[in-house]
Amino acid sequence: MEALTNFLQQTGFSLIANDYRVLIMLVIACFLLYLAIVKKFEPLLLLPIAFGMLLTNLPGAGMYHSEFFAGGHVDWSALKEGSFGLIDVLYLGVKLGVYPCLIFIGVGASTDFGPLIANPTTLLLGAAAQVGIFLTFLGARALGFTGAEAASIGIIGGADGPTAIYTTTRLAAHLLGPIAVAAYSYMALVPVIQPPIMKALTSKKERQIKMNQLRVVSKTEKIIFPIVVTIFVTLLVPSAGALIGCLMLGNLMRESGVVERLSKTVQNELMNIVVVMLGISVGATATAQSFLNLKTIEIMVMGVVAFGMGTAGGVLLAKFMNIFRKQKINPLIGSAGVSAVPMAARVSQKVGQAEDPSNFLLMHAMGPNVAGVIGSALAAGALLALFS
Amino acid sequence: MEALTNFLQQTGFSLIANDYRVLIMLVIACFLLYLAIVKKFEPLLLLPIAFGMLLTNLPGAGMYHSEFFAGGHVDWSALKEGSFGLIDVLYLGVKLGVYPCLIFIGVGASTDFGPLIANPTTLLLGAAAQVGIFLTFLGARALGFTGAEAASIGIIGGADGPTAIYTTTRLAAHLLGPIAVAAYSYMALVPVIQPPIMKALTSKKERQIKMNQLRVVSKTEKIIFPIVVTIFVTLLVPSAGALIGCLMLGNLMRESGVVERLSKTVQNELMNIVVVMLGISVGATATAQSFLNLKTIEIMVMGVVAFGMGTAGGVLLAKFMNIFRKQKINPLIGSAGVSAVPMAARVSQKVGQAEDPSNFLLMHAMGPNVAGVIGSALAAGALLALFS
Amino acid sequence: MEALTNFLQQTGFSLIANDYRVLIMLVIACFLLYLAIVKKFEPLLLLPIAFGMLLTNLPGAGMYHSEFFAGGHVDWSALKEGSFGLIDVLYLGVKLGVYPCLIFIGVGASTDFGPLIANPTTLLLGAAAQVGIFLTFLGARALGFTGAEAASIGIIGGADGPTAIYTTTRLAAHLLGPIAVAAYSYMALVPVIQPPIMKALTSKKERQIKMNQLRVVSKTEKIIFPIVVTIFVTLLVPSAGALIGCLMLGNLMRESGVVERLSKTVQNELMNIVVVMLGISVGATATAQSFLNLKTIEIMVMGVVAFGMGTAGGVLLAKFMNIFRKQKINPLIGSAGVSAVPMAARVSQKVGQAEDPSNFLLMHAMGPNVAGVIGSALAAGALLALFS
Amino acid sequence: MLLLSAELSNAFVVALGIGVVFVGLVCLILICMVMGKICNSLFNQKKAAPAPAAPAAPAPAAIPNRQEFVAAVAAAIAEDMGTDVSRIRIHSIKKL
Amino acid sequence: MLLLSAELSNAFVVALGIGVVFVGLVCLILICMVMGKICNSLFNQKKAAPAPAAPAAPAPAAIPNRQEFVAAVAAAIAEDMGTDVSRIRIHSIKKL
Amino acid sequence: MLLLSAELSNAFVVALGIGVVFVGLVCLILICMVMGKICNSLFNQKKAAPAPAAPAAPAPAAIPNRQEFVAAVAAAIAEDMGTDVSRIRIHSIKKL
Ligand code: NA
Ligand code: NA
Ligand code: NA
Repeated sequence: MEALTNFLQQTGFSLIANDYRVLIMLVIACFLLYLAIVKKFEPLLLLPIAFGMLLTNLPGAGMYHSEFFAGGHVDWSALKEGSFGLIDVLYLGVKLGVYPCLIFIGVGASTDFGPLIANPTTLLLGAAAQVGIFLTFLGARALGFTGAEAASIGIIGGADGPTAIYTTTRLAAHLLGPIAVAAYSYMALVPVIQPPIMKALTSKKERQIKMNQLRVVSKTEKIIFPIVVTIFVTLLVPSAGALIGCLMLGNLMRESGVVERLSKTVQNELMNIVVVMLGISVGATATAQSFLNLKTIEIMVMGVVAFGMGTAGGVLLAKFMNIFRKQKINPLIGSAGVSAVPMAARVSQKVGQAEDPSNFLLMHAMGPNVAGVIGSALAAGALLALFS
Repeated sequence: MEALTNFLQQTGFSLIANDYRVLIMLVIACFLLYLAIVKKFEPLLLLPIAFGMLLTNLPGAGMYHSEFFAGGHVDWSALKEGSFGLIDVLYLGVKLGVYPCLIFIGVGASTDFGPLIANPTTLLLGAAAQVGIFLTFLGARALGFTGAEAASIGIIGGADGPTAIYTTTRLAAHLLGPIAVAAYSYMALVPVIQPPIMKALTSKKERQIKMNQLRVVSKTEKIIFPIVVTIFVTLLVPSAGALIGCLMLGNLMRESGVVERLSKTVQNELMNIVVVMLGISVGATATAQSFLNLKTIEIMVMGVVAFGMGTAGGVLLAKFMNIFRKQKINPLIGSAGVSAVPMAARVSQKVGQAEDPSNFLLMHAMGPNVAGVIGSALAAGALLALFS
Repeated sequence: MEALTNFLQQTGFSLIANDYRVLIMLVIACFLLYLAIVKKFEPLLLLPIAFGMLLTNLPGAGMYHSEFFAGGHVDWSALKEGSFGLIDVLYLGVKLGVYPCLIFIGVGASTDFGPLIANPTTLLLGAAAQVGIFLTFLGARALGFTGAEAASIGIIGGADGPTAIYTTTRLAAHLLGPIAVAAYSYMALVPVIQPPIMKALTSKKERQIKMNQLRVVSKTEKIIFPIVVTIFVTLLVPSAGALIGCLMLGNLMRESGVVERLSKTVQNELMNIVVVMLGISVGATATAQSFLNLKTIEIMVMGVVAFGMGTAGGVLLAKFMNIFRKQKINPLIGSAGVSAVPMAARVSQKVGQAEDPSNFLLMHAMGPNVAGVIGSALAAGALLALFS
Repeated sequence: MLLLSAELSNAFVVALGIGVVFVGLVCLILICMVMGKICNSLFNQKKAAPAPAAPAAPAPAAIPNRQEFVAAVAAAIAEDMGTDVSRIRIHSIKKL
Repeated sequence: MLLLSAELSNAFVVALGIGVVFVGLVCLILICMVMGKICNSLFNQKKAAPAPAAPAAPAPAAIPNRQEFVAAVAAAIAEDMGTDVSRIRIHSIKKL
Repeated sequence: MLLLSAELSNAFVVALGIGVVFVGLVCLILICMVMGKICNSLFNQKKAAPAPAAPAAPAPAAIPNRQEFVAAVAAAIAEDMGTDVSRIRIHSIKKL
């Protein structure tokens, strides 16, 4: 009879009594699944993240133990004693920074830097859109977060999932859950968040500016670009090296044209496998204890502020640049500088076409859009150098 | 000259003299290769398992060291000293329980729970077919196996390879070789083992029962099902959480329709990669010392008994249910409850059609068939909770 | 202000001042990228290798730490302290010998041993072409390399990348960078290195020898071959077991015809993923300190000598065999025995057709070509047994 | 988590194990039935609403000869049953 | 590598961060421009040489209606914008 | 397993190494020949038996112009030899 009692005490139903908060987390996980499946919010990542959150909050399953990774280190002795769960093992790839880098190889292999090379001044827009990161950093500091935490929260404004996860893992791993959820949710909400800001900051006439056709970029330039960027950026900010290096390795695979089978695999199978493992384990960090507190709400609020300020930064710099340029830039492409590739560029296109259906901004917006990825990595590198 | 002697003493030919039993193991490995290739016994797993058995029994190659994993723990210090072999590394994925779970993601992504949702009472048949697990447990106990060993042997009757491997790794890793071989061999032998039992327990009239067309299951139900099952089963039996969670994550990827690229990769490339690694390393545990003893023969016998009793359990419960039902169930679909997806369901179909060629039981048998997977995972979870 | 100074001192630009030699390494890495992309020198591996070399020589990025792997062991405590970089993690797969073996599974799955089985005497040519390995070993010893180093340098003459990397990792990991670069560069240069040697050692009449059509090899023979070779070779040279076992497992997947999905995945996605990880991490071992010294130049010279002597060995044995044979062998197929599949066999074909456009040697050259892979693995096994 | 290691009786293990499996699956039956009821009632409400031609409405009537179709497919599958022992699974049958 | 841990002022972090991003990307602008100049001049030299029909020479004139073509493609892509939120990326448009 | 570390002579290493390679491959030659003999005799026995139209019997006569066909394929492959340095392997040629 005692054995039966013991067994019943092991069930999750009886464990819920110890910490009813997991029920709230289950509801949140189901809500995120709803967003991923029905609202199609970045489902490729949000679905595994939400499922990981579900699994980690089913008490007793013991698939993830945050205590093994506390204090920024991995408690290998726990692995030794055999008390690890499935997600503990998968999480090692996050903790060691491997998954975000592998994803970036795939992202690089599917990115065309041609529009950026053709019109390099759009790189400035990709820079301006990163101000959201630093303004949010200030806000988070004001709310009482530590420097490392504030840096991780700010990076949500980079609108780049792998960069946010890579940075947060190294600086403030205990916030990984809410930051990843914020990053991917807001990336999905770009078409909702950006247009009002874009319209508020631009005149109808500005939104109707037509831009010149981009020049054709030679294959040689496309091949040299990733190599040069890797060398220069890594020398400038060594801590951004892993992210930028992987992004540019993927891009070199793409543009070189000699390793098509590698390029195809890193974009597809490798990326899919890593996305599943990354998603589950990032989601699993969102335990009731780490997620259900005021900080999470603050992070969600700061995150949307970061996105908004990044959008404004890009648009405003474009307007400022127009003061000095003869060839005017349509400021709507500035908002694409936040990254969120290619969603933000599509938003630029859509808002522009709402004013003038004959205006095609997509290709022009792709320049700041991919510049934003490089810009976020630079910002992440700077913050990592300062706080890790 | 001494050096040459030393070299010759290192060759496998001279090492065989120390333990001639490896020759028997090589013959067994070749026989399993024959079953896999010529008889097409679950070749996807049996071929790598047999090859791993071959490699591990070539003396001197040192690809797998069972002593590094003795006592249920991983001897990480051996890895440190650089004396590890290839399969030692691959085996970590088994030891840490990662491979069976990853395979279950793929299995979930290729499983349609529609027939089960349409006719949920067939879940009972999936439950009844698990009695084989527990009766075999009793038998193994009677033969002198420990509780944990007996539980691992019983789980062969679950007719589900990843579940058997996951459970055995945690409860009785020293029996992994024979149990995996038994599980996959008997799954391949389902068309031989089941029909005589099915015919013996049913009358001709029962075998001719035609069942109503299944109702159409909406996409919403198919999406909610994996989420609800994950939550409920993991709360009821937390130790089944990893298996059920992965199975249902895969199924959610499939049914949600929003992450088709993930669903495709977990069913194909990820599964294939894991199957190769799992197969080799599970096979490698079948060293002469662990395989060539009476226990192995006992396990092989208990395994087939487990399959048979599971088959009988499913059929008999179907007959029992018919006493109370107006809409009669064809008891032939009960045998499909052992799992062995989709083989067992096809056997139901074939035996049914032998009596009445116009009777199509396949879709009806798919219900208990996939229910059997859930049932085995529940049984495995209960045994893990009791014995680990 | 002090903080700014600190930050600037962290940049790679200021770190270059500490060790300007990294600049030379960057130039070398870019040159290898040029060879891979423009000259198409084995780009599948040389591109990742060169990029890894680029990344490892960008000071401050800290993606790879050779000190963690010094003395033949893995410094797991460094991993514990969280100071590891991305490539440190990827490099574990090289250090543990996993990547070369996984690649060999894929190579086996894409190799047809039919021509070899049809004309088994060509195995002798594959043996003769390995003399380059041992003569180069002697030369390296004369230059002052240790036995283990000389063995690793000799294995370049095996003309087989994974074998060279596997052997060097175990015997002389500090030479991995130059040896891998030499191996893959010379494999790409086979059409340049071999023809002059082949022409110098053969008469016009010998080059015009036409060979009989190969007999048809039954499926049964093709299935038995990998099993028998695994058993025999691993018993003879247990330390070659991992390489030969994986090669033959892949080949068995191919020829058995029952696991087509595994065969496809190991040839494609698994191989591509491993190639990227292997390439980056092998390239990363080429740090300025380990690469920029006289040894590297010596290795490059010894490497081409090894290729040349292997070529000569194969051709000369073919000529020698012709003394005793009625059915003459075209000695041009002897050079294919160095491995470098299928490049070397194509060279045989091309040189033969230059003399007589109606002479088709390709299929005949495939025999010694694939025999060379087995031969190199045997030689590597012997050297590993003697020096590890 | 070993419960009462030494004295765990075999009968207890069997009873608990079979109990867990049956309780679990019976609860799943109830869950499926409730889920089906709810989904159907929502579905029917929608059908009553003016969205009769929704693409998400594969009403039974839409595939009148489904039974025959399934039978034909099943026969075709059963045909090759003896030869194909690999773990290929049967997916749901979708109208094209 | 924590610089001056306690006293790292927020203003410094922001200034340094924005500074690094802008300096980095401005330098990339210069690099792109220089690279473009060099590649173009090499390209034009080649064009002056007698290789006018090289396949690697997609001169602007070769695709006269490129703007319209891009516009059409872009419109098509924009069309489905509301529905497809997955991370599919836009590749360069290549003439077939 | 280092044998006699210090004194392992170079000549011994070379002799042993070449010896192992040749012994190993010569044994494989014998194995292949024996295997071929056995398979052929089994095959011919079967052929004598009344299964002349078995699908597993690709008799040489079935592809009379195989030499020419292989030659043509080989020529085609050799043609592109200069350009394609990637590790694509040649598979066996199968009749379609
Ligand atoms: Na960004
Ligand atoms: Na089962
Ligand atoms: Na070779």
